[in-house]
Amino acid sequence: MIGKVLVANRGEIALRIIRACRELGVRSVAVYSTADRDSLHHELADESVCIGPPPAASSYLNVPAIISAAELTGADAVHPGYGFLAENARFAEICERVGLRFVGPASGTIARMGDKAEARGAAAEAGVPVTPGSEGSCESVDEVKRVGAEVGYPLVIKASAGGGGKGMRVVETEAEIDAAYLGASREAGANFGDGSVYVEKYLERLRHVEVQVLADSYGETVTFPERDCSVQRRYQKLIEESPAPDLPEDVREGLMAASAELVGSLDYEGAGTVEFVYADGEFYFIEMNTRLQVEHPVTEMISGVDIVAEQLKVVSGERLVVPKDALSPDGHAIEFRINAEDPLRNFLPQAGLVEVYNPPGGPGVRVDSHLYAGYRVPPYYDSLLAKLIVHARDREASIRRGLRALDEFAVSGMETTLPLHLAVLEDEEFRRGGVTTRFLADRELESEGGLLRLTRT
Amino acid sequence: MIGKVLVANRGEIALRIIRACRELGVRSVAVYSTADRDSLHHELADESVCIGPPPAASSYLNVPAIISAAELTGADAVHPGYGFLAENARFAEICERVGLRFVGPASGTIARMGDKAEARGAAAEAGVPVTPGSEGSCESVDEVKRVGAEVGYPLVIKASAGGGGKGMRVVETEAEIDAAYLGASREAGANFGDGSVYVEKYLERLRHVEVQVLADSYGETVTFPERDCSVQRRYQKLIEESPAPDLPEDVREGLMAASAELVGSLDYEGAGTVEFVYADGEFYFIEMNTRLQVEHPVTEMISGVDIVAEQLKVVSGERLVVPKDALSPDGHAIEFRINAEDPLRNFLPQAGLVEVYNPPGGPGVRVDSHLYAGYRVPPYYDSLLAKLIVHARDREASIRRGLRALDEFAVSGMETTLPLHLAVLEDEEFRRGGVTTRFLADRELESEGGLLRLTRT
Amino acid sequence: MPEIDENRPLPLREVEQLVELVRESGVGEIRVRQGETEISVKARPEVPATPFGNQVASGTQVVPEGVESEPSPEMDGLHAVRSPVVGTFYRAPAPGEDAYVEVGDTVSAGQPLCIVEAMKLMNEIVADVSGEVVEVLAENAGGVEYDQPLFYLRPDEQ
Amino acid sequence: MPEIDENRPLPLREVEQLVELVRESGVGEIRVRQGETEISVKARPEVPATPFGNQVASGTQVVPEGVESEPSPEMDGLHAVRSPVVGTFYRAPAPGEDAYVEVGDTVSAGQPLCIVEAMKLMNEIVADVSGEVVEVLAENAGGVEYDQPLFYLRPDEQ
Repeated sequence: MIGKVLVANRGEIALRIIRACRELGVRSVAVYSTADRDSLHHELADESVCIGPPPAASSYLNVPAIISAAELTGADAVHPGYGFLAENARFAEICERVGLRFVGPASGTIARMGDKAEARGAAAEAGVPVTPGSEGSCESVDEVKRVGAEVGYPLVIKASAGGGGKGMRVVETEAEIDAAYLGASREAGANFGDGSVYVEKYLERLRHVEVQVLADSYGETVTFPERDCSVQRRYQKLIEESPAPDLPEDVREGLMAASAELVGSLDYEGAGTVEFVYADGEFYFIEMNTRLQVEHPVTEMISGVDIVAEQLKVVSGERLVVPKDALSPDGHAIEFRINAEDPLRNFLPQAGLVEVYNPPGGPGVRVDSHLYAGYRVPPYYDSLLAKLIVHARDREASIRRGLRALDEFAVSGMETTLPLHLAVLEDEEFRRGGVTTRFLADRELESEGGLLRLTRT
Repeated sequence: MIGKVLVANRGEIALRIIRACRELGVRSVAVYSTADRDSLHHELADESVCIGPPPAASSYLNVPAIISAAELTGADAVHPGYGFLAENARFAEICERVGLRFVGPASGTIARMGDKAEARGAAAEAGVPVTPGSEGSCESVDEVKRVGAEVGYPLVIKASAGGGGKGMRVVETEAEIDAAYLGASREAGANFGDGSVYVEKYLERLRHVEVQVLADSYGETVTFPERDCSVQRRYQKLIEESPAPDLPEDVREGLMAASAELVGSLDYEGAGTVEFVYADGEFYFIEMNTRLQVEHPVTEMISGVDIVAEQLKVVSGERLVVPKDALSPDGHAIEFRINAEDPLRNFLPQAGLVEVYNPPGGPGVRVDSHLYAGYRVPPYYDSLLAKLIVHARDREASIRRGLRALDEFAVSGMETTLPLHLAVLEDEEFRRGGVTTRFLADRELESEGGLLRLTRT
Repeated sequence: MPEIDENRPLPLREVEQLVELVRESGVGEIRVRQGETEISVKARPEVPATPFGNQVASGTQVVPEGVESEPSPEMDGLHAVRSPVVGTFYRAPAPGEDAYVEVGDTVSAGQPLCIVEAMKLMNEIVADVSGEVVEVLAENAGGVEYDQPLFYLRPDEQ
Repeated sequence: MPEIDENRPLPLREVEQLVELVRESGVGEIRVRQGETEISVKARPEVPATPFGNQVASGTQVVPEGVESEPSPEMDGLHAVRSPVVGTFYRAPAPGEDAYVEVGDTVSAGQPLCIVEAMKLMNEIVADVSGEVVEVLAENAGGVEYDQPLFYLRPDEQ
């Protein structure tokens, strides 16, 4: 087993990793910006190093500072969490070069799957269905038009280096292509320093489903039951659950098999997630995240597997030992992302003093959070305050447990997405299960007697 | 399903029951004393009624006030939790008489098993091994001497109506019997209003193991894998785990079968626990608790069954539906009772303002507690502040998770048993597993650099 | 000891300024002493009184029959007669009979004011002071909890 | 007892300055007494500043090489030169050479004080004010974190 891990992240995920280290007897090193001096990850790690001023570019994205901190503290490995440097192939490469084990796949794999157009190619090669569209990136407007003629409209133009909806344009007819291509390419260039784009058929009513995978350095790969992350707002996931409600058994098996195929073709190591869209009985690969995801606890709850502990074991060169029964879902789990955002003011990010913090307890409730009463949420980083994960015998019971736990969850000092989640759980279509990614976009939020309520528009 | 449940208790167990009600869509009514105006059970229940001044005799044991509160709020059922009125046969009988469903077995069953001497008889009748000793209670010193001659010394004289070590005397030789009989009988009379006593062979090196049972009104009984509650201080359990470490498989099966036999012979309904001592490969019945126990979450964690929800279903006349795989342990769970007691000052009870309260989170951690920052622990009731339950793949992993979670558990404003639990988890004998009930008595607590440590005396 | 002008007004302006300073600055406490004048201003300890639940409307705290649990405290010299038991409040000894007392009545200590029935037992509640009945706080035939104010009396001047 | 000018206003300016000092410095309390004047300012009892963990000894907060993370604040007019990067602190340009500066030296703004090495890059840290080197706060060849004070300088009078 490795002896000391530097956790190159902050917030709840840094805490998650530190907890896993503690339970494995591995020492942990926190890094923190001056804005995070009072943060729990700094408090709970065995050691900690201040790496820079508040802006992420100077601290949590500051590669030299993080590498120096690892060297100074004698860390053997670096766990990047999610976000920040987690999918930065260059950072992984530097770690490799200086002899630090990077908790994740090889830098080459990160780079390859980080290029969305190339990842599509890898999936297609592995026999995994991809959305009809271009092979690799489109170098010109004409290429886009050729794909349009072939697969039909609407189309979506996406940034190869992209994510989060940036550098993305939907085109309904061929006439719109010129402007959209230019716009997408420019936006991609501005956001990712790489203007190349690719094209896919645009599926309108789709669900986002994904498969958690774990692979060790001996070629063993396990794929877990799928997660459904269709409740999103502007491409940001808000609620994730597993298993996906109302999914035909053959689709579930197809997803797991396709993911195993793809991962097997990559010489992959560590944790990763293969993301798909699912519509009209068909699923298509969209991308692969070569890192731990925010929603990994959902899978932990229904499998009993500690994914972060497994990551640390894999990077230590141990073999994966996942019991067979972990691979069929035990009950149902739902995760709610509690963000510091005001749902009634267009999800305006909130910062400031957390006055009251009392997370829910009792059976089937897990909370991953870096909050405490008296903590100041700094305005510099993302708005995730806490993840509430509930687990029960079936989806119906999980929803009722979710309502109970969300209702108990006491946070004051700022607006949060807690009331939004309560509103989603009261929505009939959500309760039936199997909503599409348009679920929230198709609804309006109304305030009613202090509570929120969703109404179809 | 019943529509409204009055929760005749306070603290974490009241909260536990209210949570179960919420998840089942059952309305809950809290009752509270004037000392509990700021309590969470009062806050989180759907309705609440103040039933009396702080002393338990005038509030939580005040039968007329509780029955009136149930009538005023239109409750269909009363859940007594544990302690207070939970094993008060008269209270159960009054509930029956006024048409309130009592969440528990019939009053006659409570009365029968409440008499420890009679319970021994019931067990023996059902073919369950009981500790060698008197049949029923001993009416005279001579009867005790006769038993002594038969089963050998040491003997223990116990109060028939007893519990918690009151009215209990250990005698090493016949010469000590006269004084011990008188003392035990007097103490029993003073504490329970009933001076009758019975006699058992005194087993010195024993483990406390117990079996959780659930029975419905259709004659269906399920028995769960055993719990080990040997870490005790003065007959008060401090740590409970399931399954019991290092217990031969045939003993486990014997315990479950014996419990099923006994419960089957009683026409039992609801949740209960059959308690045994285990020594030298043999187990003996000691008593049955006809109620929910503090440590029920340990069983919930390894079985996935929500025992309180099942209680409410049973009292509603529903059939038990417990999946077969719930009856073999899934992993290992340990519960730690965090009490407001100062381990370094002879466990002096603490009361007052909770300044900081931040329970641990992350995977495999459950907290059942009524605390919040700013809560005042009143001096009138028992000292249980919180239960921390950890669950992991095996005992070793649970212990490491327990260390991690106990370390994270932040409570300030009073001394608690948190550091004691950390010390127990660091003890080699505990880590090996299978300690006897003398574990704590055989050790001294020492303070070392702010931490506690146990040393064998 | 120097002579002190006991009639000097309290330095309320300065207190106000310090209060402002405590609030704005976020510090916990300021004490200033100058000669015989000493002012101390403490921030309110942050701890929340009862911060919980009720994000969902169902979690409302209901006293039976919607009677208010904590009415405004005794002030203006009024005296509250509180219920010593949980039960049903009756203003009259039996159905159809007159109420024991009406607002405006003068009652003497020991005089019955109402009945609170609990488990078929009729508990007569008596005035514990002499005075005038100013307000009846509970509803006839409604539920009352322990310690709930039932009447406001204005005690006789002694 | 001396005579006291009871009409002297409270020293609100000084209070404000102390409040500022408490807030900026992060200390818990400042008390000043001078003759009949006494001022005390306490920080708000942080709903715990850092209330966590460390029930187990392993949870100690260690800055690399045991260098103090938060030394006492600049006071007595001292100026701290802080590390702009995470790295290894060297007092001399190269092994075996003399330290850039010693305690007691006078340095001028822009003059090199030390090197902090990070990823094989030698970052020369220069004095940002002119003055006297009062204390060297980091250990030679030890690790320093971002913002860690390396030297105290006493700036020249302007």
